[in-house]
Amino acid sequence: MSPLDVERIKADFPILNTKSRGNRLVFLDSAASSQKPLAVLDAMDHAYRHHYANVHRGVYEIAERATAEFEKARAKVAKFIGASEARELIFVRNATEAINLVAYSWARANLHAGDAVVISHMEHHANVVPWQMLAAERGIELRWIPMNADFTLDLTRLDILLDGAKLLSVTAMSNVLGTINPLAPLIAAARAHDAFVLIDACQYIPHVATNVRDWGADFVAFSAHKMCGPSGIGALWAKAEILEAMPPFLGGGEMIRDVRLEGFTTNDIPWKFEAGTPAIVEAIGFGAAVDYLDSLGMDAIRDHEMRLTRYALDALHDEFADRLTVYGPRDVSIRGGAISFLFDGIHAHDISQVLDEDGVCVRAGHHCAKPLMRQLGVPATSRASFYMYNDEIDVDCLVAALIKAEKFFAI
Amino acid sequence: MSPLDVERIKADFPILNTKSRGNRLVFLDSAASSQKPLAVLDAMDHAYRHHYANVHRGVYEIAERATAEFEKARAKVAKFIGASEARELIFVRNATEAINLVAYSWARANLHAGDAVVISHMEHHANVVPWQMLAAERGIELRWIPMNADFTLDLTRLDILLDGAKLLSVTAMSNVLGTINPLAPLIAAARAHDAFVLIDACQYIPHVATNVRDWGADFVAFSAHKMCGPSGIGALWAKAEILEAMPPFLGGGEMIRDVRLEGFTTNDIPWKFEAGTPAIVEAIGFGAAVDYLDSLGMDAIRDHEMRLTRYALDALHDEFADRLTVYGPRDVSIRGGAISFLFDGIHAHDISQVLDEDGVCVRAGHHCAKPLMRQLGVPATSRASFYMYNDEIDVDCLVAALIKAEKFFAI
Amino acid sequence: MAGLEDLYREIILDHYRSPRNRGELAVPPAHKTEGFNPLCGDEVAVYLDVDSVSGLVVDIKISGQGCSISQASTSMMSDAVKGKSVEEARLLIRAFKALMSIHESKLEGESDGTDLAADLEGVRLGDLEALQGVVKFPVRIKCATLAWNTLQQGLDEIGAELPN
Amino acid sequence: MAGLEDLYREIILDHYRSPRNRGELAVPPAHKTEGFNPLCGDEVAVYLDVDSVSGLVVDIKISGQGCSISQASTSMMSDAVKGKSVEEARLLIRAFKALMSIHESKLEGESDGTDLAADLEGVRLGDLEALQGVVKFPVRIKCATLAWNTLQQGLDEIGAELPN
Ligand SMILES: Cc1ncc(COP(=O)(O)O)c(C=O)c1O
Ligand SMILES: Cc1ncc(COP(=O)(O)O)c(C=O)c1O
Repeated sequence: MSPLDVERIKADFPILNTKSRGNRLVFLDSAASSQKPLAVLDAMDHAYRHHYANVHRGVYEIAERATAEFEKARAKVAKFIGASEARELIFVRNATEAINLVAYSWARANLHAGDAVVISHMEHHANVVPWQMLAAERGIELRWIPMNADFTLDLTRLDILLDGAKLLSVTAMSNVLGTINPLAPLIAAARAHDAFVLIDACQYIPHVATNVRDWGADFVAFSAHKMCGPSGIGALWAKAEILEAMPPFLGGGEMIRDVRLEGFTTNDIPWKFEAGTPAIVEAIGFGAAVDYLDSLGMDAIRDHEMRLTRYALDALHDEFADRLTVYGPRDVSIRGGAISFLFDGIHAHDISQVLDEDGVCVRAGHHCAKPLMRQLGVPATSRASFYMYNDEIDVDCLVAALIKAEKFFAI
Repeated sequence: MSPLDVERIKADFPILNTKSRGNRLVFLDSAASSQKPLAVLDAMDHAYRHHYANVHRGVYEIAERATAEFEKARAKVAKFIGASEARELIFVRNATEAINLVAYSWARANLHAGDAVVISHMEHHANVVPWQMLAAERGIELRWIPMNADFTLDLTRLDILLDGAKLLSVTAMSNVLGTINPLAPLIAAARAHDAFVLIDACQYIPHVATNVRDWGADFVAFSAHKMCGPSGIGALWAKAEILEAMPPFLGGGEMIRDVRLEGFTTNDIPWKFEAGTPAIVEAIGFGAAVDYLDSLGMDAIRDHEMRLTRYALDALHDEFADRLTVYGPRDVSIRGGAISFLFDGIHAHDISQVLDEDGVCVRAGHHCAKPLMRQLGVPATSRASFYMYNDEIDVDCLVAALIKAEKFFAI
Repeated sequence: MAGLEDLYREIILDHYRSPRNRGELAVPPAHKTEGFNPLCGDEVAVYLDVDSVSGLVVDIKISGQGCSISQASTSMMSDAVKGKSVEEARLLIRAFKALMSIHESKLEGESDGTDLAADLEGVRLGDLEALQGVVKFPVRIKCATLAWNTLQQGLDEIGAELPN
Repeated sequence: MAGLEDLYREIILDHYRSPRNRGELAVPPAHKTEGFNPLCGDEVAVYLDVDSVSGLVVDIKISGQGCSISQASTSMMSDAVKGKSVEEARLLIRAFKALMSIHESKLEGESDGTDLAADLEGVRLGDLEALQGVVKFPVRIKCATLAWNTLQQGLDEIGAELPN
């Protein structure tokens, strides 16, 4: 594993060579959505210019080509996450739709009043609201795994929480804290209680080599746009036999085998869950994105981000000491590169605004994790997050801009 | 209204200047999905290269820019269809999802066992299967408006069909027959029975100037990819007060106002129905597509397509007489540019295959309308369909290729 | 390009650092309304004591958390409406939204530019005008309007409760 | 680039124009299985008469509609399995799918190229090899395999019904 050549990588991303407010763009918001390398933009542009047509239904050359590229992209993404078969990978709009698909199709067919669903206090709204909707509709009990003071999950009462649970649905990596959750014991405990397992891998798969078969989960949700892919596409992975037993979700073209006045029969997986014209070119872009990630090597990416995160945590601490609180673990072996922080007495929104003056892009807000924010006792945090195209200089820019911001709001 | 300069238009579409199997690409499958002009490709590429970021949540410049462009696109598309407010336009993946959204949210909240939904024999599966799913789940009765021998809807028993109906859901233009349905009497009849109205405008909006307010429908569904826009995005339009009264569909980020452990409250429309990271760049491309259509003028497009369809119907009849059957009205004032046809004794699939040799792209199959195919008594048809970038030369190429195909399969 | 000084005028920072009318009122007789900015998590609670006879906002208190813009706007709003009639408060809301370039229910190209003038006619915004710089930072407009929308909702709710 | 002659060999057009074993069988004793190509609408019904003692496909009839490729493949399939044992029929199915480059459950890069040889070992496809040209037209592979998948399903269903 050779270390990343970040200078060369930066050159792969056109937007990183532009300016924002007159300064070099220092993009530190990849946890919200990553930037896209030229290889991805070119793959999509090329598809539109050379072989765009609706898929699956055309006999002519460009339709065949579009279909082949679309299905090749599915196989690539499936392989990237260690799936054993391409048909286990359903294309959806985003991780949110992936989780809703499970909630509408699998859960509504299998969960009944009194059953419990277990999630955690650090879930993104995408992994909260679908279950709250289900709970309200079906009388299902929603249970929450609490958090320790060190920003890890508190698993001491896990067995009690899982008692009577039909589903454990947790994030592999928190988008606020950066915390990587211990999937092995979580999944083992769920199995012991015969609960199914959904992993929200939206923050994990972009940054850490993943093998969903090794995890032993039943469902895995993620989005392309956080892993160098285009907007408008994501994926649900699930075991083939589970997908086959699930009722369809959206009805329409592509997902049927036959339609008569009296009713319809469903197509094979994965198409059974892909009603209507899919995000054709986005899938092709998604395929190009995992090619790009593979070309760098996920282990090298993870290694780079661990070092950069260590560097950033140290720099923040050295510069601001206790005036700045970091919400998340300090041990980079159990965390990703999303660093949430707050200055005493300065609102996250205002910090981001001042940073923007210097072209430094960080996110401010509740990061779609309001239950977690309430646990943390803050309305919002600022969050800087890294990807393979960030380096120490970016972190230095962040720190420099934070020094200015702190001055600006000094009382 | 000046007539279209098709030669200049063809130059706007990069793919139309490529070759297929060594021949000029003669693309006659726009009813499945249209090609994209440079203006749309450039708008998307530019967004990724200059102001890509997740929307709605960032304080920094490129996120503000992305959000502004995303919402501007919504306003453009809303204006293009004559909506009175941008917030009445929900971005979805495609028309299929738009119809499913209505079926899951509005219909499941408002329809009960014994209620009826009225559709027609010429619906696309997207406007059949969601209602079959609902019917099976809820004991709702699905009723079908039959078809006349001249490929128009038979409205003689409409009032009886609408008696006790809560929803009329029909296509504005058939993707198989080309038939434009008489929306005014259909909608008036539904109103008289207090039924809501959904219009599947997937084939209509790309080709005919549309004002959804004039229609007086409640819901209108369409897809960007059939109207020069990208794949991966479509829209549901509905009256604001209806959307506001509807329960949410997908749960997650963006669609909430607040989330607590005990439950969530929903955001304002349109965001209430847009859970998770939306198809950001696709929306921008969608906006660029309606700009492009506006620049040509929808009336000019319709006029051009009527003349071209007339020319094609005449040419097919002159050349093949009764050996070739056209499934659809002959009067171009009540039809669009999708022409379904069959040669006596030759399967549609085989025709398309032979046409492909000459770079002529037509679709073959059931066109996601199996109930209609059964009414027509055929397993499949070939379908040539036109858009603003097609001209008489394309039709001549079609006819020439059909002559070859007929010879090839001659017994 | 708009600079930070346009956004963070001194008077705004002053209201942020020393917010006016912070606190709570007993409910009832006062009325409490909560507002959320779904994007950033800011929350505000507006306590209104409206005299049903005189129609005056006799007292107003504010609690909640938010950025400098939302806190300053909330503080200024409370100063501006305290002691005013409900009718005057409504005019202020309309004028403030006009200042923020919010003309509801209009699709691009349909506005003829006269709305701002019309909405502002006869209304003195005073200090509030310091918030005009926010318009150049579209994402922050929601910060500035949160308190006002909550006030509007509160007045609506009180109005609905009143016998008429 | 593959030409039309690769796809439409003379023997294929011959089976298309004069399909073998068209018709129906009485059910029971025969077994009927329907297949659909969800993409193009082609339909096929396979009637199988399998002798439960000898395990031979004593009779087979075909009905349905489809393109030349699906019809020819169906006709050739019926000729190929008629009189064969169920076991031989299954080998044929496997060999035919291999001919169509279908190796199920393999992700790109995991196939080592030896599958085709292995699947074909000891199986004589005869006329069926004329369908090999279909591989170059990926969309048509489903046309060619429709009858075979339906046959497989039929044999599975019959197997499940048999006491063992
Ligand atoms: C009439 C009609 N309705 C619905 C659809 C479904 O559109 P989409 O596949 O984009 O969801 C189509 C397109 O195939 C159509 O032609
Ligand atoms: C942990 C986590 N889960 C789910 C999501 C939702 O992803 P999307 O908005 O792409 O659906 C996100 C991203 O915001 C996330 O960080």
